[in-house]
Amino acid sequence: MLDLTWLLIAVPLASSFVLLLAGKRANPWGHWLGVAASGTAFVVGLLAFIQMLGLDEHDRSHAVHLFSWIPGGELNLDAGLLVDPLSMTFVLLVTFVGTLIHLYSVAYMEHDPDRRRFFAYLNLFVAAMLLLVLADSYLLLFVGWEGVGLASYLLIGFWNHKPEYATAANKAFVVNRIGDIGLILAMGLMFAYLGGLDFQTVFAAAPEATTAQLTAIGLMLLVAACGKSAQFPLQSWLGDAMAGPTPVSALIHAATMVTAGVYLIVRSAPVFEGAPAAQTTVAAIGAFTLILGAVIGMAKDDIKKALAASTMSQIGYMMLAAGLGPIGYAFAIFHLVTHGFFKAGMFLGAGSVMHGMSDQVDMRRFGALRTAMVTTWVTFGLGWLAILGVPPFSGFWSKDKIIEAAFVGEGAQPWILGGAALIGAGLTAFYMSRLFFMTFHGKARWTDGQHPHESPALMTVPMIILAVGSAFLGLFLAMGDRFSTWLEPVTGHAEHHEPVLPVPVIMVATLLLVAVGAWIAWRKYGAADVPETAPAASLATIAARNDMFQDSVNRGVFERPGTHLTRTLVYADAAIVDGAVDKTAHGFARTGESVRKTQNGQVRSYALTMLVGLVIVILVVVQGGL
Amino acid sequence: MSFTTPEIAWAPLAPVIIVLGAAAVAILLESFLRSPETRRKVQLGVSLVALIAAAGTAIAQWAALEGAGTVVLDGMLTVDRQSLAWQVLIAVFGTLGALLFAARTRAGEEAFTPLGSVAPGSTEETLARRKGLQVTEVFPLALFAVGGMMLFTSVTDLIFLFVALEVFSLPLYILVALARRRRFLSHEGALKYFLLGAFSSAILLFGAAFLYGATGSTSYAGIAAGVASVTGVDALVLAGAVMVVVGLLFKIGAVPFHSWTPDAYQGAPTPVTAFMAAATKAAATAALLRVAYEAFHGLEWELSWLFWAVAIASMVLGTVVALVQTELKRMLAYSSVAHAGFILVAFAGFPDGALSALPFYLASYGVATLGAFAVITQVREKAEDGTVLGEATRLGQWAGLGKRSPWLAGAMALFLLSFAGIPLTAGFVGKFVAFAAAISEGGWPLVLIAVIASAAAAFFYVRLIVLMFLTDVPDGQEDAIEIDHSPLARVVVIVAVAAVLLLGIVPGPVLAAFENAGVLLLGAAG
Amino acid sequence: MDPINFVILASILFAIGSAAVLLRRNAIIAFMGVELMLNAANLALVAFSRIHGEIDGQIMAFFVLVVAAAEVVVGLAIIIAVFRARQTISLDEPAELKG
Amino acid sequence: MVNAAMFWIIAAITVIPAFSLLFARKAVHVAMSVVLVMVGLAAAYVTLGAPFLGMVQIVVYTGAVMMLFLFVLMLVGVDQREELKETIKGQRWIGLFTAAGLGAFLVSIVVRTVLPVAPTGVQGEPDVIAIMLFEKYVLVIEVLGFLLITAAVGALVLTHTPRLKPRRTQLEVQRDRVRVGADPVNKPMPGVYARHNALDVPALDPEGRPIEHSVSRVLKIRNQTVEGEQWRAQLEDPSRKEGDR
Repeated sequence: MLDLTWLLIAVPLASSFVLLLAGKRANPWGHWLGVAASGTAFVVGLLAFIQMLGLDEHDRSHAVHLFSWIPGGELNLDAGLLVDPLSMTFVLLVTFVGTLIHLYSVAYMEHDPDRRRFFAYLNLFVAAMLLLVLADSYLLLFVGWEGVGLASYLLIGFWNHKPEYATAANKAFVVNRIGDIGLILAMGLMFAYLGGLDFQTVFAAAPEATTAQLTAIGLMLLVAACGKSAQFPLQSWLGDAMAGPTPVSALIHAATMVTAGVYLIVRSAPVFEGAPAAQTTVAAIGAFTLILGAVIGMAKDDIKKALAASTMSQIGYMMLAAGLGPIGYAFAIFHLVTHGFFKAGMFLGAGSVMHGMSDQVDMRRFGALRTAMVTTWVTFGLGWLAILGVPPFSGFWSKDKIIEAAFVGEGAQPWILGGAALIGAGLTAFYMSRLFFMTFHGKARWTDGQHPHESPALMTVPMIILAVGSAFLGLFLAMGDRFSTWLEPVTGHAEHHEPVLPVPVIMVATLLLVAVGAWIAWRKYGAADVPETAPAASLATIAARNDMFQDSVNRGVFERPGTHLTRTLVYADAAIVDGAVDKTAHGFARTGESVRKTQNGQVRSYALTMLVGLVIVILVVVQGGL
Repeated sequence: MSFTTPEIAWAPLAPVIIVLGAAAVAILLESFLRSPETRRKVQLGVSLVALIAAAGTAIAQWAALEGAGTVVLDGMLTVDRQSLAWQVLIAVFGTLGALLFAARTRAGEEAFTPLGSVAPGSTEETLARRKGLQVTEVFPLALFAVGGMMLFTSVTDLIFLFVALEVFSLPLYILVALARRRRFLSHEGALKYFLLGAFSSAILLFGAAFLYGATGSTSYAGIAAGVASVTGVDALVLAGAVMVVVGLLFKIGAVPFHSWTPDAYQGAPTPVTAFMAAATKAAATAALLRVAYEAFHGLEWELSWLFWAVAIASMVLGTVVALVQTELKRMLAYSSVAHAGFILVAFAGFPDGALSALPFYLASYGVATLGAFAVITQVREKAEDGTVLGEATRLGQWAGLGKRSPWLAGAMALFLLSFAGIPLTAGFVGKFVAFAAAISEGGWPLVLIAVIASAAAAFFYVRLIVLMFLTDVPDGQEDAIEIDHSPLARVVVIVAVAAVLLLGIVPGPVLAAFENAGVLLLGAAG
Repeated sequence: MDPINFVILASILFAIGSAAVLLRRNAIIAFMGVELMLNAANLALVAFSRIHGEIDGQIMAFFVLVVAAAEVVVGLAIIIAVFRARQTISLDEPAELKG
Repeated sequence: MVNAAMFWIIAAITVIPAFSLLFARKAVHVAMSVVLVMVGLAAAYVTLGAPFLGMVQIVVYTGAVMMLFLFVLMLVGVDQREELKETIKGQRWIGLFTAAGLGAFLVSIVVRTVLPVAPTGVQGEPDVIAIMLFEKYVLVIEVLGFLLITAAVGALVLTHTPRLKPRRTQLEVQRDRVRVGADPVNKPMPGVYARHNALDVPALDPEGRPIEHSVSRVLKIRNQTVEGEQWRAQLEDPSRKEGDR
């Protein structure tokens, strides 16, 4: 079966083509073909996984040769797949969660006339994502990398009847391109310094390369990872990408594609081993983004955007772990898997809420949905407990390990990284609880004519399955260090290090912060009334609403500074990062316009341009050459 | 003084002879065949047969070639794998071009004016149209251009270089002036192209004169030897070399010698634009490769300035100006300027790899270009009374094309992705091998800029894709666009799509073939 | 006198010819400028031919002559076509293709 | 080595007329000046040991190419005067400066060059040229043939207009004329049968009535019918006899 792993890619790809080519004829059965393709991939992946389990630990890395791709010359590159525990983990995650989301989409997209096309794109995405994780060379990985970008682009813009959706799709593509430049440059550097692009050559040559070379490669890989995984400073597209249908957000922007950056970093471990500076940068970026994402999450009223910010923050945890070196790799991937389950589950829950609330996304218009949508409430609640890191749910097992690992090291680093991870846990508890309480608890703030109802079984079943995963997967995988042992052939054996604080202290501190965060959220959003419009930013307005806030201590200590910090950071995110993208584009356009004027239509001016050019080059070359 | 009959190795010249001979025969046919319709069919047949035969002969020679290749007539011309590779490419572009030349709209209109000599909008023009006249001379003219380009890729003598340059340029000047619609623009494009073309070829010639003066030879080998040995003429050699290179850069369309590109591309009938965008760039690149590697190898260090500066300027300017274009043909023209920059990146440091990378790059660029312009011929404006007008080349008119014709829009999107260098398209592999060649000789900063420029370029390619697929047809414009159906143009689109995908997914065989082309040229030239 | 002086003369004529292309709006005069540039190249070729004592330069000049004649035919044909359409041979008028 | 006096004469008759390309107003003047330049160049070729090329230069350039230029100039209207005032901002000065800079730089390059001059020059007699052309350069010659075909075809395509309407015979012309009711024969000339043959005196038909359209309209429009006034009056008033005057 391991030799048949190419089927994993081929089946969804073929199905995607069939759906695209068949046109309207495929409308009655197209979506089932999509589900079947994804399901087949899962079965193939599962069989291969079982076969792999039967192998000795050191034989679990299996190369599949496909064809000779770019032959001859210095760059002799074959297209091939690498099946090892790391890629197998991804295969199972992508195909399993993917299949559930396919299933969910059958119902969610039921009334869309273009449902068939949607499934074609979903299949295309699955194929590209599997290519990304199975590739045995950076170049082939890049093909998958661009493929998932393209598919996500098509899916974000799927509902193209609103211009801003197309803009969002465009922005996602462009920001991703910046990340792509990083990957291309990293490949160029590898080719120049390490003499190849396939993992085998690169990893074999990495120990011989100088630190500076490896640092350069590592930083370029980090740029790529930041673009794909929405890490600072390339995070801005993720929020906009929520314009796409919700299953897309669940699959691409929570469980799979956005974690490709983490995969890239972990996969490139041998490169980062030789480049401590790059590694520290990865951890720092992760730590910063996890706080930034959490803060943005506190300010969003759009349920999907709040979840997107949370994704950003959680991936920050993974990046932080990936930047810690061998002690963190396994936890990064572990958290990636559990996060894949609970975040996808929550996104599907959000979709279910929107389904029941006529596509309303403003949380200030929700409230008290727990009675109307019991299944959604329960499944979402399990996801919420998981992301909070409440034992014994999944998130506890993975996140707690990352926080512990962040406290390992010397000097100031463990305090900064560990502190960030710790504070992040508290913030996460606050904004996720805020989201949860605003949506399901408190008073109903529905707009007129809303009749919330539970979603059909086709939607709730995937949610239930994911919720079960959110609840127990972590425990199952953490028992006896199953997951770390499984990944050991790839990530290497991590020596045990003692954190700078005792482990129980960290654990208790984490849980305490989580409890405080959740409690504040309950006070403000669960027990108290939530205003139906967002409070305005100006101090005067807040003062005018003074009587609305009963707890003046709460306001003075937490609310006001919190609000301001939040607003400042969110504003900075919007103004600086988005602004930078927009301004760059604007600057390009302006330059273009002014250069364009030189093409004035006058042939004599053209001749003058040529002659001036000639005189300059002739002067420079002749005088410089002598 | 006595005359000795020169010994000419005719056999290696067979592809060129076939094309040029067919062109001459085709001119004769013009006077024997009376009916325009018959003429058109026969001319198309002759062109296709000749071009395919030429490509076939070149491939056969490739297979049969032993050793490095043949030097014809005392170094005037070298037929080796490098030149055969380019000849095949150009013959293929010519074949696809000829198909486009013959393509007609549903209403039976060609892309060319019925009569080149009458004033636009005059009664004579109407009469000529009514009589069903056709300028069937476009086929032999295109054959002449193809023949000239094939020579251009193989000549190893400055005299012959200049002559071949004119042989392929003159037909193009004429073809540009023959558009059926927007004839004022067509004339304008032709006039500008001609004047600037003549200007640049004069510069090339003056450079050739300097090189001859400095080294006493016009053959590349002689110049290379002269550069290495003769002293006291450094300035003369450098000035001559720069002027020759500038003349060729003009044809490639590199900044600041690019200004004809947008105007000629826009003004020309779209089939001509397609043909010349693909083939001229290939031929000029081939000639530049040969001149640079065979004649100016000793000047590599001095000329590197020129290549670096021009490459950067082309990439930046082409990209930046393409961003603000609203006319499709102009946008593609500026994108071709940027591509000229990418081509020149491979010249950084004169790496051996460029000899095999550039044929592949131009192959990928050429098929995508031909395909893209073929798609443009299929999207037409429609008047309110339902008559189909000229091509719809304003960007806004392409909004929602994905709904009108998903296939055509999909093909266009593929070509654009290939231009942008997205994986699994030919353009990606092309860029990859070209940049890899540059890196191997330390052209690092240049590749860095190239990568950033190509990422920025994705902006405007993607903008068109967004427009086609993610934007709705503007209200009230539902009937303003007609998707034409010309079987010949569709064939070109399909071939181009297949080529872009094949070269993108399994480039192996073609890359391996061009690998041979690179190694053997150096063997021949030393 | 050293024949290289003729090359100097050629350079001057070349510059004058190029200036004519830049400055003259009359298409025919601009075109004559190009012709002058070609002829300047010819003069340089012949002078170098004399310097090297080889005939190749003359042959090249001969070819240039033929090429220039052909180019003139095509160029004037285009100019006439433009004139028929616009009733002017000013180079400034056809300037709709721009930007 | 060449005669210095010869060089200076040639320099004068090439460079000075060449400046007309930049400054002369009338295109014909430019063309004639360029003819002079070409003749000067021919002289230079002869001086440099290329007599055949010199002759060809005169025949081809002054005799054919420049005449073609003149011909086209005549065709497009020889009196098309060009306003020398520059319309593109900066074009004139930047252009002149650049061209001058290019010239100066090229000259400086040539001056810097040290080239040994062959003691004996070549003599480009026709037979030498011919053998060279058809031995070493025979391929170029053959390719040039295609260039000439292209040029001819190009000129035809762009300028030749075939007969678009069927050619009409005299008989058809005549029939059409009768059909539209025009005069089957020539119109009478003014003054026919009249007493006076001034241009503004209408002809008389057989009945003695004036045929007004025999007088050119132009004369009436220009009010130039004064001279025949009295004859007209007489025609209009048949009572007045000739003898009355």
